[in-house]
Formats: sequence, structure tokens, C-alpha cells
Amino acid sequence: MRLYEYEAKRLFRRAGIPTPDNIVVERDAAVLENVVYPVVLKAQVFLGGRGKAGFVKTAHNAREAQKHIKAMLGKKHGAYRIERILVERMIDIDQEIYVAAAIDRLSHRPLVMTSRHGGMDIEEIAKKEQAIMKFYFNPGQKIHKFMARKIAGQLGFSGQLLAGVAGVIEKVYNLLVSYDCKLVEVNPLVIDKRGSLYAVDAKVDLDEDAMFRHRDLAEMGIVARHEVGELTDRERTAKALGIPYVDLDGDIGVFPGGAGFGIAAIDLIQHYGGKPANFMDSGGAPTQEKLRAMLGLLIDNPRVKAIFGARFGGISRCDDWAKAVVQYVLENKPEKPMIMRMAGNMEAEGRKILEQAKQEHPEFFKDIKIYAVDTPIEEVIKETIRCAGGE
Amino acid sequence: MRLYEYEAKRLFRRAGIPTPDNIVVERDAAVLENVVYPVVLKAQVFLGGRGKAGFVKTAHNAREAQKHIKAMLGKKHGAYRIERILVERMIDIDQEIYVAAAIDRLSHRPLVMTSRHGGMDIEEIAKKEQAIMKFYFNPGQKIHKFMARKIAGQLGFSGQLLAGVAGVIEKVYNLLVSYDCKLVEVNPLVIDKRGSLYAVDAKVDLDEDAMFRHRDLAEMGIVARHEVGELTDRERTAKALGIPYVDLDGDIGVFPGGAGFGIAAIDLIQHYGGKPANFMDSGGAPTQEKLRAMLGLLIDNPRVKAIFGARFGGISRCDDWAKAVVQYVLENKPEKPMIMRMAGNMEAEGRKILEQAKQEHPEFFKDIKIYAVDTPIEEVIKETIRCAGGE
Amino acid sequence: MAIIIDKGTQTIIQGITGRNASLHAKFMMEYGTNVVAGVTPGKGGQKVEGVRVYDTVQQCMEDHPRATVSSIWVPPAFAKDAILEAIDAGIKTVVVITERIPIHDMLMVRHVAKEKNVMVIGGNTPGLISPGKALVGMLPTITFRPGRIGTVARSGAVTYYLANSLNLAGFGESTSVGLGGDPILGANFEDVLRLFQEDPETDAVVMAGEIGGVYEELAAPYVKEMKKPVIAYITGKAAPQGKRLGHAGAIIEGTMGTAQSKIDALRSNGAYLAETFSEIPALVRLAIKERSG
Amino acid sequence: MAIIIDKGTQTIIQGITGRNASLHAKFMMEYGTNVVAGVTPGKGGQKVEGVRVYDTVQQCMEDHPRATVSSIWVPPAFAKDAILEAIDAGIKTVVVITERIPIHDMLMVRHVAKEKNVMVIGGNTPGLISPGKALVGMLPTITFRPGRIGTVARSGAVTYYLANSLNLAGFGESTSVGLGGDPILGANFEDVLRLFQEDPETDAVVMAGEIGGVYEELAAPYVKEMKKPVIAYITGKAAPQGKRLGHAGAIIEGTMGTAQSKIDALRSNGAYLAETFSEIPALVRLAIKERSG
Repeated sequence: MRLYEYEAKRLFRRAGIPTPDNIVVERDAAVLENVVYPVVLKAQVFLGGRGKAGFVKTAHNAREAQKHIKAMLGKKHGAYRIERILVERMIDIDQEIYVAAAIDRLSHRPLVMTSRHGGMDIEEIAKKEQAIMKFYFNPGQKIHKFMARKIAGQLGFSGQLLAGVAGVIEKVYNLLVSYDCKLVEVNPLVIDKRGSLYAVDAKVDLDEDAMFRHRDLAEMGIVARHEVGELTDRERTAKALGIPYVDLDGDIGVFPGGAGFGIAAIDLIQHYGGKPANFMDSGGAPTQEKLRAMLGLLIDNPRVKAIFGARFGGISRCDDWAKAVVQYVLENKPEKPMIMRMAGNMEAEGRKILEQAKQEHPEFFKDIKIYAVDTPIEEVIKETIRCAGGE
Repeated sequence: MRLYEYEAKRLFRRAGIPTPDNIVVERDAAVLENVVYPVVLKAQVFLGGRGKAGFVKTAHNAREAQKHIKAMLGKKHGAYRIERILVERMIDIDQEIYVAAAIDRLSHRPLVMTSRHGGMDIEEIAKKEQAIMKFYFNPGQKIHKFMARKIAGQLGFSGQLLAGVAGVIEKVYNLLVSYDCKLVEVNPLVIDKRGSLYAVDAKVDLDEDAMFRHRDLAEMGIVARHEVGELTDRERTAKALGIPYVDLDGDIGVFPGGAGFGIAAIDLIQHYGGKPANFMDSGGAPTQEKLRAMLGLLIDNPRVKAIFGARFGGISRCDDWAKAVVQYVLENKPEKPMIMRMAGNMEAEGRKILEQAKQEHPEFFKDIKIYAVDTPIEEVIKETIRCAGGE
Repeated sequence: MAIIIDKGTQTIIQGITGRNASLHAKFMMEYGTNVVAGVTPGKGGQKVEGVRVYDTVQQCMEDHPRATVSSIWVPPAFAKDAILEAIDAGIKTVVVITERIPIHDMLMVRHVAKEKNVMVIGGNTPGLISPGKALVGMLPTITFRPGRIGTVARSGAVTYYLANSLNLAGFGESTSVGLGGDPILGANFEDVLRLFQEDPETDAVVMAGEIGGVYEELAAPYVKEMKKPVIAYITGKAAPQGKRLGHAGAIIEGTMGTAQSKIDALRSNGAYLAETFSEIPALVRLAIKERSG
Repeated sequence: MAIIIDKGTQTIIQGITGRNASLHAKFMMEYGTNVVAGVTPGKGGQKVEGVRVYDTVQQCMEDHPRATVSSIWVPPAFAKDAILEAIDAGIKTVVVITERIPIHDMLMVRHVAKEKNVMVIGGNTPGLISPGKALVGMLPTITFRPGRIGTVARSGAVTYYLANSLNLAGFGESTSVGLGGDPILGANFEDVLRLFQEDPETDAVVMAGEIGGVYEELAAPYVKEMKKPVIAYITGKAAPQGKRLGHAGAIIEGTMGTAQSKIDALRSNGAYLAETFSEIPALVRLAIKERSG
């Protein structure tokens, strides 16, 4: 889960990584007291290319700063609305270097990456003569101060600068480990003309699954969100309900079993010429309430023309699923076609529940078809696409 | 550095180790609000045998408690004046067990020690049928929760009690490691009739040399002292001056070089029939100010009749030492005999300084003899004993 | 001999007193799995579905020294501890049903497992099944038929649909293994492919991957080495970038871990690529014919 | 060949820019010790007494790959790091002058040193000297004469007085080693006794212990095994219990580490016990005579 630059820098300060003095502005006519000019104003969005899009500006006085703030706030950079601007003292750059700590997906170990060439994309840095240097650690291993100095020494620093760079390396690694991060990147780490160090940009990628043990993040205003980007309103609702949900731009609501099949389902819909309206995941063993809430999210979406559903009863049982579908239908009398398939644990019991409800209230079930294990899932998807008027 | 029981229990609470509710009373007519009777009143001294000496009492109401407090406060247990009483809710004992974490001097590793037999001296526990079980860890190794459960399981616990005992074991080990302790002992760890656990006694031995990295101890009122026991006034003065100093009950002031020789010197004085007044250590490379302060501590001690001094110039140089002695003598004109020996680094320079001062002010140096490397140290000690009127 | 679990393999269940674990303990035993004990700290002495519950794996192993497989059903905050406990007590295969285990915890688990030569499957695995012999996990047994196709997939539901497709076409499975949907897994595709390659009861392997991570790409060179054919099905082509699709593992980071990069790596190393579940049986038939021909 | 340090042994000084370290760097070089470099993080590029200062031991070792001994003069809070750095960079003997290093830090140092087969002497050691050949540490060289008696002591000043007593009686030292006054030490009596036992230039060993710890007791069985005689001098008989006498290690805790327990252990294993410094030379003479007779 990516943090905004201003959030990452709050975490940096807590970890003792030096950042330029800054404030966050969320409104026009912001109070810019105690600001030392010149400053850099940076729109707080995840998408790259802020500079080219005019969302990074410099200002030499309050008037200029206010002008830029007014011009940026509320604008959109790609899909993202600019809601905050980081106003930061401009640093007199002498050198820009690269320092990061991350998890290596190949060796499954934490590592420190450094380069004398900072200030550009990591891919570009990697192309430079002196490639990125990588130092691997074992899981659970501490970084001794001498190791950080050794790295700074191998980077070619000496004297006070070596000590300073080593300090940042040590703290970046400790931040990775102590806050369960996937990535902590300082790019560039700027050395100013007086030899002081500043993290001029800051990238932190947290492990959302470990946030339960970092309660202090919430105190800092850092809460769960997409890996990159903000949630839509419907995604926010789903999140509050505990349902992994992503809005897509099609018209077929997808009500799958697990995440893995959810991913396959949107592929298959697209494969057969349909357009999925969402990704969704019921999680391990959803309660009936959760299943009904999931259906509601789709039915209430005006874009959705038909719903594709599938339940392979594993940890989540077919009878529970059937009960939830029946209760939702009886209570909400949805008017959108629902084409589904049910198989697996407690399939017979589930089918009995569905048949009984259908017999008692055939009027509510006329647009609802629930296939069994002998119908390939592709056929169910194709039928859903037809019902949505596609193909 | 041993902590008082009430201090150790404060640390326990911080570490999440359950202790009975308690308050610390330092005065007569203490406020005993919110106290649930019956209570146990325990004099806060390091010396064992409190119970036999009448310094552990029970009280069933405030009147009784006040009576005991009045009777105990200010009394002496051995050499120690009772300045504080811990008033603690009495626990309804079902079982008493032993849980400790310590540093094993043989293997140089942290270890956990447990026994089903708590509530008596560890030596006595060791004699029981089921001896103390020991579990060794590597330095820097964390205790996983499952390890603590395994230990509790091997102790023969099961169910909720196993979980509870494992929790205490884990926290005791973590306290040892996180606060740089030499020993953390819960003896007894009481299981009451409802299955709740309480550390009814608490023993913590800190590493004084690591206190610099535990600033929060000072906030808790835990400050440096003797390993066991309080400092005398003179020891407190020495401590403030940064001088390791221990009061002994003899009449020969000992002004040695390093700690190791200081220990040897008091042995030798005793060996030849004298009585040392103190132990002292100049530390690595004392400043002249420090050396003068050391001399002052001895001269100002009315018990001291003569001073034995020795300097073997290693990291601390003879010339610095000679300068300090000369300046002290000229400023304070001490009237006690000082018999000393000087050898080692910068010996010639030191001797020159002494000779010159003696020539200029022979009147102040008439009781001062400073031998050189060719006089065995034992001879110097014997002469000092004679000067003190001993032998 | 099926891979990993077979008829009679002694298995224990950590976290057995939980609602799902106890339900699936019942299913496993009904299927014939030899569940010898359960472990839940603090609940030692209880019984679940007739199975004795221990407080620690060590105590459990004292009574059942021949247990080799444990499945983990505890909440994510306790998963690392439970897995390390199983490894410490001498379990040889740990099947981690728990999902969303913190990444750094899994790094530590992998590190210790490697040192002790223990196979950890998951986290977030639906488990594995050797049809007609044994089940460890929560796969719906109704879907699986004994046969000679090995399957290995990241996702649980995909494992069911694979089996379903194969069965509708008359195939059955030797063993079906779910690797799990978490971003850092214990066993990966290559580990399981190696077991199938050595398994005399397996003729071909179907592997199903998805966006995120690099386990599919890493397995590609071994696919080339294998004597048995591999049919691959990779999902996530339609997935939006930078959004987490339920599985924490299913997120595209930069140019790594896209569906296309996985498809390219596998195809160029000789795997047969399927675009839908329905295509898989035909490819299996073709692959077996080509390899044996 | 003297033990540990000899003429020409390449040695470095960590913390060389400190006041004491730079002073003693000078003394060491004046005595003939081959000090090839110094290390102080943040001060790389400076010179101290003509010796180049490096930021890291690694950089230092690149220029001086044959350095085998490092002495540590940094403040206690940084000692663990400096020692581990020396070990990591390939130093074979680390002489830790720093005193009052936290106990848990030294446990870690010992653990790593053992793994890497490195000898750590100290903390709180005055160092060691092979008279006429080399000095590492801050022993006052004036006291020592070349000879055939090895000495090993916990305390610095006691080391000087030992040498002083021996010299007044006409003996000299092969090597004098200070183990250090801290409670947890790297090398202990037995480690050094073993080196002296193998050293053809040593005829007898004087060991001086003090209250606190169990290193003297632990060495006693080896004293019995040795072919060379050991003269022991143990101080602290007059020490009060529970009070720390300057050295962090010099404290009697309960019944452990009393002077008497050490004396008893050593005497019963064949050591010659001295009660004063002056008695030592006569005992050395007696011991050599008895052993060679």
C-alpha cells in the first residue's frame, strides 16, 4: 500500500530520516507562516509525471506560493484529484543519490539498494555505468551500524558524509523492517552544498496485511487504501463492509467465490466479448450478511445490466450461499438477470433451498438461473453476456 | 544492580507481567484509600530474611496496616534502614511456581529457568525431585510464543493455565533482553484459586553499564546504586564526582591507580595487619581534577589516619598524577601522612614535578613519601600501616 | 504413492477448535484423511470431532511421533508462530490455510523452513488433495476424481474449476495442490513440478498462475527441463494495474508479474497455454500425445 | 614466536582519533609495534601520529590485507559495533580496551567471535605486551622485560605489579596478557593458558584473578592438564559482598565468584598460590624447579 509523499515523510521523521521542513496544504488561502522561501510545491498524487503535468512548482514568496496552490488544488492529474499540496523548503542540491530498502522477490530477503545516481527512475539509474549496489540481509537480521558504514564506504563516500549516508541507510532499513514495509525509497537523497542530507522525495509501500500491528499509523492519519490510488465511493462502501472490491468500467456484475476465480472471471468475460463491471472477492468463508451485501453492491450499481455468479463450495458452503441469495432476492426483488452456477460442498442442500424458494415465489426468480456442476463455467458466462445485451 | 521489589514490580507492569495491586508507603499515616484487604506489608530492603525479622506482615484492615507501617518504617534490617513499605493485596494461593530468566555465566547465553516448586530459595528448589528446568537461547535470539508454550507444557501445565504461564515466561525473557537485565526472577509466580497468575515477589538485577540506553528507568525513579544496597553519603559524593568508591571500616585511605590494584591493595593492607578505609578506582585516565577530588575524599574522612597511594602510569600518566598531588597538597596542606609509590609512563617527568614542589615548599611535604619502581609495593603498604599507628 | 499426502499419511490440525477448522476437520476425516490430533494453545484436553486437542505441537508429537503433515488454520497474527512451532516439533509438510499473513513473517518462515528442510505450502492455500486417498485443507472433494493429471494453482477456486474441467472431459487428478494466494508463498510452482516429475502416477501437469509475483516466471526454465508436459493457464489479463484483487499477491508491480510476462515465459519454455478452463482438457490430450509420440 | 603479538604483527587501532587512543598509538609505535592504520568513522582521510585514518575497517583492510590484530578504543555504546566490524572485516584478534561494555552486547560479541573463530580480548583490558617485540594496548612498557614467564591477569594495574615483582627478582615476560575487568570477557584464563602451554618461549605462567565471575574456576581443570607450572594470585579476599569494586566484573554475587572459591579450585588443581606480589618470584622459582626436577 503506497503512501503519499507527505505521509511517507512523516514516517521518515519518526524514523529519524532527515527531510526538508514542510507543511501540507489542503485549502486555498492556506496559512504559510513559518515557511522559509524558496519553496517547492508538490501535488500529492501517486501518478508519476507530476513535474511535466505542471504539478510541481517553485515559489520565492507567499504570493507566488498562494497562486500555485490555487492553480493546483482540486485539479486532476490523470484520474486523481489533487487534494493536498506539500509545501517544502527548497534544498540547494550538490549531489543526488539513491537509497532504498525493499524485499527481494527472488531470494525472499530484505535488501538495501544504493546508487550514486539519484533523482531519476530506478530503471534509468540501473542503466548507469555504476549500477545499483545491492546488499542482502537474512529475514530477522538486524543491520549493525558498521554494515551501513560499509555500504556507504562502498558507495565511495568518506568522512562526515560517509557517516551521514550510513545513518540514512541504517534508518531506511530499520523502517522497512520495523513498519513491515515492502519498499522504502529515498530518491533522491540530496546532499546540499553544506554537506547536509535531505530525503527530498519519499516512497513507502506498506504491507497492508501487517497494519494490525502498527496502530500508530492510524494516529498519523495513514489508513488502508488501494496499493496505488484512492478508492471510489463504491469501493469505499465495500471496504467498510470488509469486501475486497474494485470498480471496472463494464456492465456485467461479477459475484464470484474466491479472489483467484474472480480474476479468472473478468478475463473470461472479456475473452467472450463482455465487459466486467467489477472485481470482487468473498474472502475465506463469508457470512450470509456479507454475501447479501456483495449482491447489493452489484444490483445497486446502475451500470450493471446482468450479474454473473459462481460458487464452488469449499470453505464457504453452497447451502449458506443459497440461503443468502434467496434471502436477498426475497427482500430486494431485484430486476436484473442473474446467471449463476453452484457446485461443491453442500451442493445438494443448497439446491434444495433454491428450488423451494423458487416454487414458493416463482415471480421473483424468473430472471435467475442457477446451473450445476455439469455446465462448464464458460457457458454460464456466455449466457450472462447475452443477457447483458452484449456479444 | 538489584532493584527493590516495588521497582521491579513497576517494571513488571510495564512489561505486562501481572502483579497484585499495590501501593508504596514512605510515611506514617499513609493514605490507604482504594486498598482492598487483606494486604501484605513488605519492608523494601535487599537483605533476605525479612519475614523472620518481622518485616513482612499481613493486615485485614486499615488500622492494622497503619500499626504495622508505624512499627516498620525507619527501623533497620541489618545495615539497611527501612524507608519504604510495599502494601499489596494478598493473593489466595493455589500453587506457587518459579519462573526466571538470566544470563548463564558458563555458556554465555540467556536462559529461562522454571520449576513447579516456587516460593523458596532457588538453591532449595534445585534440591526438589523435579529439578529446575533450563532452556538456553542464543544471544540476540527472540523467544517465539510457541517456545514459551513449549516450556509451560514441559512444566506440566495444560489449557488456560499453560497459556497464562507461557505468557509470563515470554514476558520475563523479553524483559531480560529488552532492559539489559542480568536476572529477572518471579518467585513465586502464584496461581490463585481462580486460575489467575500473579508475580507475588519480583527480583530484577540490571546491568548498570547498559543503563545509558534505558532512559525511561530514571523516569520510573530507578537510578544507579550499589549492586545490592544503598550508598553512604561519601559514596554518593564520590558517585557524583564519577569515582568508583566504597566505604570500608578501617583507617587507611587507599588512593590506588586502577580497580584491580585497588582490590589487591585492600587485601594487602589486611594481609599485613592494617585496616583499609575504602576501595577506590581512578578509572581509565583520570583528570587532575578527579585525582584531587579522590585525595580530598580520603583526607576529609575523619576516620582516615594515613593514606596509601600508588600510581603505575599506564593510560594515566605519572606526570599528570604528580601534578594533581602537588596541587592538592599546596592548596589543602593536608596533615595526614601520605605514603605513595609512582612508576610507569612519564615517571621521570612526574618525579621532577614532585621534587621541585618539595624544594619550594618543604613544610607541606614533610609527611609525604613517594617511592619509585625499585621499592616493592608491599614495603610501601607496611610503612603506611606503621604511620597509621597499626601493627 | 501420491505426492505429499497419501492414504494413511498422519496429519494434525493447528487451530482445530476454530469454526472453519473443525468443520473441515470433519470433511477431511470423512474423506479418509488420517487426522491424528489437533492443537490449540489453551484448549488442550478438549476433543473436536473425536480428535484430541493438544496445547502444543510438541505434546502432540510425543503421542503421535509419525505425524508428518500439519495444516494451519489460526488467525494471521498467530500464523508465523504456529508454523515455526510445527517446524520446531518435526513436522515435514506445513499446509498454511491462513490468509493475509504479513510478508515479513513469511520471509522468516521461509528462512527457517529452508534451514530445516521443511515444505511450507501457502499461506492462503485451499490445501491439497490426492483424490480417493487424502485431503488436507478445504478443497470441495466432490470436484475431484482419481486420475493421472497433477494440478498446481495459486488460487483455491481455480483449482476447483481446473478439476471440474478435467473431470467433465474424463480426466482425473493424481494430486491437486493449491499454492496459495498470498504474495510470499512457501512452496512455489517449481517445487511442486519437481515432485510431479518424479511421481510415477502423474502423466501431465496443469499449472494455473495469476498476475502478481514472479513464481510462474521462475518455474519456466524447469518446465523446459521436465520430461512430462505442462499445460499452463494464466489469469489476470483484464486486471487493472495497481489495484489489489483480493489476493494480495495479485497486484501488478511495474512490469513484473503481469499476466503477459508469465504467459511469454511459460510458452517460450514449452508449456501449452490455455485461454479458458474449457480449453484445458484438449490441450492435455494433445500434450500427452505429442510427448509420448 | 611470542603468543598473539610478535615483532612485525600488523595491527590497527579503532577509535584512533580519541585522546587516549592517539597517545597510546604513539607509545605503541615507539615501542616498535607495527601499527599500520587507524579507523574512526567520519574521520577517514585524517592522519594520527603519521598513521592514516580510515572510515571503515573494510577500507582499511583493502589497503592492509595482512593486518591481523585490532585494538578497540571507542566509547562503550559503540564497542559492540566496532568489534563486530573488525570480525566482519577479517581481523583475527580483537583487543578491547573499552571498559563497561553492556553485558548483552558482549554476549553477542562472544557468539559471533566463536562462530568466526576470532579471539576477542577484553573488554576493559589494558592490552598485551610481548616485551621487546610488540605492545597492543596501554600497558606501561617501562615495567616489562623480555623473559620466559607468561602472565595473564584480569586487571591492568595488577599486570604491571606482576611484571614489576618478577623483574625485581630477575625474571622477564614472554608475553603479558590483560584479560580485562568487565564481567563478560572474550578470552578467558584457559584460552591464554593454552597458548602459553604451546609456546616454546614460555617456562611458567603467572595468572592473577580477582573476585567476580567464574573464569578462574573454569580454568582450574586445565591448569591440572598443563605441563608447565601455574602460579596463581587471587585478589579480593577483603572485598565486601554485593558492592562493585571499580571493575564491573569484580563483584561477589551470592556465593559465586569469591576469592576463596577461586583459590580452592586452583590450589586443588596444582597451581601455586601466592598471597602477595612479593611472594610470586620465589614461587615461580620453586615451581620451575619442581616441575623440571
